[in-house]
Amino acid sequence: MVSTPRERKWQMVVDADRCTGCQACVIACQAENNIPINSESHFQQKRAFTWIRIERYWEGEFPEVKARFIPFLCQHCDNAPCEPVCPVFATYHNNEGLNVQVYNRCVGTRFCQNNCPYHARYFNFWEPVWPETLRNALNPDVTVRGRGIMEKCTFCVQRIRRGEQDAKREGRDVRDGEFQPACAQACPANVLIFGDVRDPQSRIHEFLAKDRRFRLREELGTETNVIYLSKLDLEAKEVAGHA
Amino acid sequence: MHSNGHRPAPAVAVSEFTEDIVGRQAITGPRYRRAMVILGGLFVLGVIGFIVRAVTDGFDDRLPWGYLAATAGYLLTTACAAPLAIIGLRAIKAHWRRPLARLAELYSLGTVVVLAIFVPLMFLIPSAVDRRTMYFQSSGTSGLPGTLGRIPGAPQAYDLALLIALVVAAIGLVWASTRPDRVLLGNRRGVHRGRWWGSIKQWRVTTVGIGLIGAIYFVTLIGFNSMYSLDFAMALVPGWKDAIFPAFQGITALQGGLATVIVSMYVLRRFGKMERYIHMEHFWAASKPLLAFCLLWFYFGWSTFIILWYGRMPVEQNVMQLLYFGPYSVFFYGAFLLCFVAPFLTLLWNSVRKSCLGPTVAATFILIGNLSDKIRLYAGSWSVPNEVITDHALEVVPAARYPDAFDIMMMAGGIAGAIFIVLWMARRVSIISIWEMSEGLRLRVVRPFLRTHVSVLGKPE
Amino acid sequence: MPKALTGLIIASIAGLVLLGAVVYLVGSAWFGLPVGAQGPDQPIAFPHTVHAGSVESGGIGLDCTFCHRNVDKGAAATVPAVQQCMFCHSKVGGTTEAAQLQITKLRNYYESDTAINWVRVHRLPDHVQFVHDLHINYLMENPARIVNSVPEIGSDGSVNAAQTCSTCHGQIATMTTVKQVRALKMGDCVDCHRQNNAPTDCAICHY
Amino acid sequence: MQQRVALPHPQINADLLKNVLKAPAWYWGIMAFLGGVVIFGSVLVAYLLNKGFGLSGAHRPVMWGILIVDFVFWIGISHAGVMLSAILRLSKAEWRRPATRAAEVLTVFSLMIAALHPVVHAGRPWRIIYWSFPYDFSRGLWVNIRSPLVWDPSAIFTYLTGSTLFVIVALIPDMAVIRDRTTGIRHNIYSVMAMGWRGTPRQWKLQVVAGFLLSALLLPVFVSVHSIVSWDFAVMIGVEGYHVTIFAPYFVIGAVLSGVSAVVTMMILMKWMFGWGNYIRQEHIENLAKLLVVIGTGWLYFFFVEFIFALYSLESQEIALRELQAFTWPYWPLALVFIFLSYIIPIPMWMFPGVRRNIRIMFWSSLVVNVGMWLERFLIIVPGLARKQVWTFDWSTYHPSFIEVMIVVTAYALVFLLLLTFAKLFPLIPLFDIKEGDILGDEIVIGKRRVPALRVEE
Repeated sequence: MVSTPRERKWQMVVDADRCTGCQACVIACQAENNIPINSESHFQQKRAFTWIRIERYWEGEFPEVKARFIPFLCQHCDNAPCEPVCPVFATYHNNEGLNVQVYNRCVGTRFCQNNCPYHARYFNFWEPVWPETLRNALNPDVTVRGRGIMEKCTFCVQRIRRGEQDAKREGRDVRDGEFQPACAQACPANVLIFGDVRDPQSRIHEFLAKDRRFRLREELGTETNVIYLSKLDLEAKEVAGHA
Repeated sequence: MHSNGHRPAPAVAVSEFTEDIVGRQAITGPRYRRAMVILGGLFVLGVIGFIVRAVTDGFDDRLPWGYLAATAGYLLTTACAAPLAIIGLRAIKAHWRRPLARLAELYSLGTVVVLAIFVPLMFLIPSAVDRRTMYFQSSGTSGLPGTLGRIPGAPQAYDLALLIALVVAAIGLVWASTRPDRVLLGNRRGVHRGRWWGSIKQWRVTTVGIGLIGAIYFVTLIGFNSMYSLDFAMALVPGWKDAIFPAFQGITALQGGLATVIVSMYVLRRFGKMERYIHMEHFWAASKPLLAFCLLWFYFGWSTFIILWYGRMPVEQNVMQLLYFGPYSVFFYGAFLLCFVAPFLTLLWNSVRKSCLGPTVAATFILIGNLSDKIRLYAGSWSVPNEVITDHALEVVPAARYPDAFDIMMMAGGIAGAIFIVLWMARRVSIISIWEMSEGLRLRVVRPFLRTHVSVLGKPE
Repeated sequence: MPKALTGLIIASIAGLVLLGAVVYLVGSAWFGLPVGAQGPDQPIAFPHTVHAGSVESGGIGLDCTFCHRNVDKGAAATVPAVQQCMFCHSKVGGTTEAAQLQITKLRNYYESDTAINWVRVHRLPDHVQFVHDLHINYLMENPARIVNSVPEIGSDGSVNAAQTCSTCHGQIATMTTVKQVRALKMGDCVDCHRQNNAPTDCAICHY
Repeated sequence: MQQRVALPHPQINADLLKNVLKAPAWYWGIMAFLGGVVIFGSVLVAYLLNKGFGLSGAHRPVMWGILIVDFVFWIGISHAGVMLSAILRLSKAEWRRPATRAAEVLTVFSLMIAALHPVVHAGRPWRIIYWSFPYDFSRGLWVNIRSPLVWDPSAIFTYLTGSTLFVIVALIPDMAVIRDRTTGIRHNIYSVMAMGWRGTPRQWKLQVVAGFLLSALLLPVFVSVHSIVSWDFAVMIGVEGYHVTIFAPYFVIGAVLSGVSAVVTMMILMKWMFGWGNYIRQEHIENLAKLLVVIGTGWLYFFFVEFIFALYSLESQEIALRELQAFTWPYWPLALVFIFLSYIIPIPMWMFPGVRRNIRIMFWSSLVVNVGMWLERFLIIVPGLARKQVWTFDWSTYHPSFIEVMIVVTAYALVFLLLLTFAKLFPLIPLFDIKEGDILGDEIVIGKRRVPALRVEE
């Protein structure tokens, strides 16, 4: 019999205080996850894909104004509004705390995107195309999504799976820090910390214990698995005014 | 058509009917006296209960007064709403309304009792500043532009104004629709009053006037129910954002009003000896819309429930705890059972609908269920402490407060007061509308058709 | 009435025929195998019977893992490179004329330094992630789950990787042309996962 | 008041079957035109399916465009049939007779067309079979019954089945009339459809009972359909202004308003096109107008409550959304047009008997109600999605693309085409109902006046 793996619950801490807005995470995510190339026309059509995006907002009134950055990705809500509305179970919650999007089941009603309070989901309006030279640069571990379906941040589930498989081959448990999503790996400022909160030894606990922690739109009761740490900046009132 | 060849009820002559009713009007039976004494006694008890409550608890805290607020809500959706049924039926010119019209209209005077209850309640709800309200009276925390300003006196003053308009409309309605009968009865007693002698023009003015005042009463009552449900229930519970609630109160008004008519109709037939004019057909006809209103009660309630439940937002979950499954769950289950399940399951059967007792039993269920519903909503929302009502969400669900003896006295007194007024008025004017019945009797003839006889109803206009 | 009845009967028969056609089409699409009864023609007619078939049946009894080297080490089974074929076929030239012809083709590939464009027989859709080695490891630990093992599992109960392949791929060693024997549709995978108490979370295979 | 003319039954047959037995030339002209539009629209749909939904105007965050608006609109129109036929049949309103068939047929066709919209609107329509007809046997994965989009097809198909039965039951006696007046293959087809109708008392009784039962059963279904459509929106917590408890009854009464208005428009068109002045009389239009005044005012109450009660909580989000809907370009002109066309202009107008009895004015005023109600759906759906919310950082308005507009136009053409096709095959006014009305009509004398009267069962 297969030994049931230890229950895991993946969470990510986003330390907004450290973010410089360099966009390395965005590029890493694009490369890792076979995200179609966002041409200028995609942006103009407002149909660009950015599973993780850096949002800039202003704080304060001119001239005392400050530019702020905050990385934004699927919040992997435990109580996700997108999940119950999908008619075909294309999106659901699995027991690792991941909000999973099953591409092959999706029919493209876009109900989930409408009901996402964070607008973290993206719809393939067009068939994705890559230049001939980039064909072999696609990640074989990640499905290339066709047109007509939703997609979103997966917490790089392919890396999680690969880590689990490696652990299984070696007959051990997954080690903390063994793998991390592409964005977290690419981040030069260590803004993004990823880990398993069921593992009492994992590094993420150190950040989760901080009193700067907050969740986006907590009043909706979505129980997100992405936890933000607010700005340390003494002048800052809160991490983000409602932009 | 009648396949069994049974003949429709023979036509009653107009003069015969008039003599019968006028004759009854002259006598005051012992049963009537006994009823008046009991109702009057209950009303006095209610007043005593009110005084005791006021002396012991005062008007500082809202909690002890929840059941009085529920009583007002109950009267608004039963007694005061009874005329709605007749106003609607009159608008669609349904013939079967005729024997019930007066009875239902007299109930509109129940608004006087509501007014009496409303005045003390007015001082118990918080003043408009810094609370959630429709009157744009915020202190700027809401981000509302200051130009909208602060409207003085809201909401109490507006609610009171609307209620007074409602009372005026009720008196106007009763006055206009009893006028031909008052003249007739006066003539019989030899008292000639007023300048109404029944010319074609006067009749037209009277009927159009009744229709118009009726429409005003309808709109005002629904409007006041909406306002009352907002200002005296919804606005008191932080996080309770439920746009359908005023309309739900409106639906319970239609349902409770019709149920009041049906129960009163049964009492009138059984104890008022009106078997000749109130038949099974009337119960049968009234039971169909009653069944529809039961379904609508469920539909409106469900529309609220599914949205609050589906959203899974903590704010709404606490409100649901308060209103549905928390401390007042007994009253919710009671209302659900008696406003929907029981009457629906009984009225579903044609044999039940096609009887005098069946619809009456269902209507009784509804009248009890409605009270339970109002207790859930009003006592529930009045148990939220004053300090939290400006909060964004209801953090702590308050414990239930069950009625004590004085609450029960006040509730019984209020209800008895409304019935007392109707019975008292019934002696002043006839309890059956003489002119409306005569009109109906004139418009109906029995004629042979094929191999049987059918009744033929005139449809003027 | 009879006229109307005739019309009704004709209409019902036509309807039934139409319904039958639809049921047949949908049914065959649903229950049929994705490939035909015969496997596809390959650029080189590679006989698994000769290479993997047992010695008694006239083969040389190679283990599956002899050529598909990665199958118990990683996700993909991998088709051997031409060079690997040449380990033997630089010397072995074939006994029959037909075999010699095929081996000549192979040598041509080697000499012209081109890869053989094998036609893939077992293809899972792009959105399915399948890992060979973990499945093989599981079957080696649980020999009772192996189906139709060739070569048969010895009496000592020890199993090597090659003995597990037949569970999904059938008895390749007896096939001259390889064909797919198991539907390998999602229902097939899910059934097996359920029977073996393996996770059935969508995100195990789909991501 | 136009007096009813008692017509001999052969003339009723001849009048009402005119188009069925021999259609005039203009009929084929209109059919050809509508057919052309539908073919053009179908080509566009095929193109859309081929190229992908990128051809629409939808984008982040407005993911649902005018196809969904039109879906809600047609579902709304489809409420006319049961509202009129069932309620008026149950309440035995005499003036329902010429209106019922047209209303029921309008229900069936608009429902069919409505159901197509979300399919075209989905990203992968060919996969939708998963959703409305789950067939998953081996994977153990079924549709998500928590999703309102699963409730939708079940409600719509129940309603479609029920209302189709409703039409068929009412058609049977008329089929027999056509059967007896046609020859050859048409005779055979109508014979089958008449199901052996001979007009025996038992058959009549069964037909009436079936009509009543279907009316009573369809009423809850009819309420559920639009409620569920409204829950497609109201269950969302991610969109300000959608998560409103009143949506279900508000949508239903709005649907009834637009549906009954559409029936008025359609009846007047029928009267003009087929010359049915003897059947569709002033009194019918007038009664419908009175009904519309009540429905419209009820709708206004719900509209008011929905709009105002969103504000009462004094949350800046809600207030900003209302401001966007009512006062911000490009929505404010639409909002203004909407409230004027759907209530302020027509409803007070209809309170005057002179207007109610003027067929021409009634035609145009009932038409504008539906223009207004279409905009109402637009104003509910699009601004809610377009509005910027906290922490989403994207907002944008929405412009429908040419293809979307054309698909909406095609939907209208398709409904008309289906209605006209129906008018060629079956009478749009029920023959038997008109005759029944004639038989039940009577007169009584009160004093010096003769009053029209009705024989009733009592």
